[in-house]
Amino acid sequence: MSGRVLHAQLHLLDRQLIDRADGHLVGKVDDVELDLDADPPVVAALISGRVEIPAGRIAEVESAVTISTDGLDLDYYDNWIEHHIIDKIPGAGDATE
Amino acid sequence: MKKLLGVTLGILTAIGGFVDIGDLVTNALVGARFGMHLAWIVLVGVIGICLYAEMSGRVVAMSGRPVFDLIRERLGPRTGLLALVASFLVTLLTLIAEIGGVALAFELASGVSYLLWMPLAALAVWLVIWRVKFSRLEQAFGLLGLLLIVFAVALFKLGPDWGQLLHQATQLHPIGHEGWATYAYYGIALFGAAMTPYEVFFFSSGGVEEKWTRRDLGTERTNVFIGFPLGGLLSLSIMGCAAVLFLPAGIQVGTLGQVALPVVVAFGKIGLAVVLIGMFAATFGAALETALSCGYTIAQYRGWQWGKFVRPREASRFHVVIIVCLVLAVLTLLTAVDPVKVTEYSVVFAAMALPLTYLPILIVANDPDYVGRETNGPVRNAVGLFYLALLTIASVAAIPLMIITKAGA
Amino acid sequence: MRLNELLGHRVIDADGNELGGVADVRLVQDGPLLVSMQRALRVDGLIVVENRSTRLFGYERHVGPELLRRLVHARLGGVWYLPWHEVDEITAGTVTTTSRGNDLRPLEDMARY
Amino acid sequence: MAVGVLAAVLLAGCGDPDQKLRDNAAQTARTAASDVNTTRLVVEQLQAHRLWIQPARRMVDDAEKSLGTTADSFSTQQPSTEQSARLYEQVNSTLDDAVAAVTAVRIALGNSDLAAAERQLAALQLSGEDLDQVGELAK
Repeated sequence: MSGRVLHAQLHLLDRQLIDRADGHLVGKVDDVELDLDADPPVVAALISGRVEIPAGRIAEVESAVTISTDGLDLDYYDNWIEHHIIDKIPGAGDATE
Repeated sequence: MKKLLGVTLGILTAIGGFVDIGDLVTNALVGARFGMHLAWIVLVGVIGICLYAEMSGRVVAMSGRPVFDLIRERLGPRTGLLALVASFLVTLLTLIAEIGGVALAFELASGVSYLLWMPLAALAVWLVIWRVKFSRLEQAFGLLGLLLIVFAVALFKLGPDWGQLLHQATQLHPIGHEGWATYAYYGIALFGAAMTPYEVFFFSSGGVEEKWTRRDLGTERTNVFIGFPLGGLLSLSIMGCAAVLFLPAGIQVGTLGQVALPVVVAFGKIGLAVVLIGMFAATFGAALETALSCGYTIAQYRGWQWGKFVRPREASRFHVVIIVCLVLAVLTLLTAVDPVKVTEYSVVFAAMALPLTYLPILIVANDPDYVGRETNGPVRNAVGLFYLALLTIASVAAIPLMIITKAGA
Repeated sequence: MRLNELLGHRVIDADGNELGGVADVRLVQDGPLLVSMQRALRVDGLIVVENRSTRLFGYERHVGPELLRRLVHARLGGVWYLPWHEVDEITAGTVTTTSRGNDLRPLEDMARY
Repeated sequence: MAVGVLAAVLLAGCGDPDQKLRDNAAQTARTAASDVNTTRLVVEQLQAHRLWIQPARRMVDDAEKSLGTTADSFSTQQPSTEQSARLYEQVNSTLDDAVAAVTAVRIALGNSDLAAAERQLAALQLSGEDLDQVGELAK
């Protein structure tokens, strides 16, 4: 009956988050929200920076945690820097040669 | 046939990429002051870098996770941050030294002050990182750096008394006016030059850039176990040249020009041309590696998208970190600080930052969750722990020795 | 409750003795993740360490070079598994259990998967 | 002659303030000898047509700067006994000779006057030997 065992701190905390759609790196797991009043108690969400990732978005827990990012604003700062700095430099959107 | 070519290319790149400004300056400096009496440290350092590069390469190939990702994961955000600050500052200091080295090589060739070359060098580094593919930049500068083999040939041409050099190498103690404190201090500097932390950050992040898998394990090991030791031999021949020419003449090495002098004595103008191109390639290649490593460490700690395998705009924070670091490097050098002095300090600080870098690699290389069945065997663990102890001793002793010896004066 | 807050809580047994601190939370994944939505990662119990320490380096699972492992374990003291049904109450800074110290299972005896 | 005076100073006694100055003098001389010998090596390579003038200028410039710093730093010492004063004078004058020779080479190379630089070889050689003597005064 028992399934796979994971340890919250060891396997979740400070792991790399990966976007399931395109494989991009989208942050680190800074904290884990536990719902201890539920029956049974469960992991409710992962916290990365200001963003809360509901547990239902977790796709895989391996050496990194793969999540589905639809509708989550994990790239806020990256996009800000992209639009205000990087995009102004020629060649920002080109693949390297 | 194609495979063989790939392996050969990898080894040659590893040899050329091994030597940077830290190795050039420190080996020449130590050879001039201690002869070959500290040569054994190079051997110890090369074994250490092989060991840890192999472990981090294996972890990357099996799990896809580069070193600084793991450092945060295993040490936690607080100790991880300490490791990040230490490693980042050392890597930035090394970047400053490398860009200074590129500019000094141009100054020697042209007579125009290095202060003018330096912004150009930094701009060129950025352009290459911005536009050129990872594997291409690694190979081009690694292969060009092979020109430094001229030091090994020069050593033969200088016709030293080999028996005496060998005898020096077996006598593990200071000579002449040098005391044990300076001997130990420069031992740590040599150790730091051989095992510089950025080499492992770059190596393991490069594994991700080139999408290593389990099938690349063999190639990765060949590159490490053949390429790095041959790179170490290059280091030793730089030391040997200084030991043969400078030690008897009472010349202490304090400039990049002096580092090149033995090749001039051996081969004249052609030798100088070759050694200057080699120095340029070695320092420019290392400037690329350290600039990238500045970005790798911070981005991997924070979980940001990084790397050259995506377009720059997709890893915008990573590229901004690199640009900021290059600007900082130029600003620091514009204060007319001596790049050779910066190098001398950077290798000692590198030795101080090493234990926090290597502990997480050693732990993860034992964890089946990451490396499956490719965990460390008892021998590798024994040697790994021995080196961890060695690194810790060097790290703790570095600052007191720096104070006692007035930074090796 | 946030994990970082729970880690380091003191653990007090039924007799009022302090057993140690919370070092990790044992989770069990019973089904595939995305499909089971919110219920995939169930809290199964706590890992309690005699000498409170929040970072175990993964050593409670006994991986790593022998010598380093021994050093870490000597520092940690006992490492036990406290099943969730024996947790009585979690208040600010403490976890109270219904069990007694010597009834706890050492974590070593637990299956890894 | 310089050597004779130095030997006399050395034999005359080993008081504590003297010892400190002697240590400093020896260290200074070894550092200075390095720059003088570098300059000599560079000029010798030029003479043998094994080196371009540009890098040679660069190396001699560096040697001159470093030598200047070393000499300035020694001249700020405070000799407190008569023996110290004599050693102080002696070392300062040896350093002055060294600076003069290296500066002469730098000027000669700046004017691309190779012959003038080569004429300094003897002075560099002598200066190097004198500094070596001082360098052996203490560990």
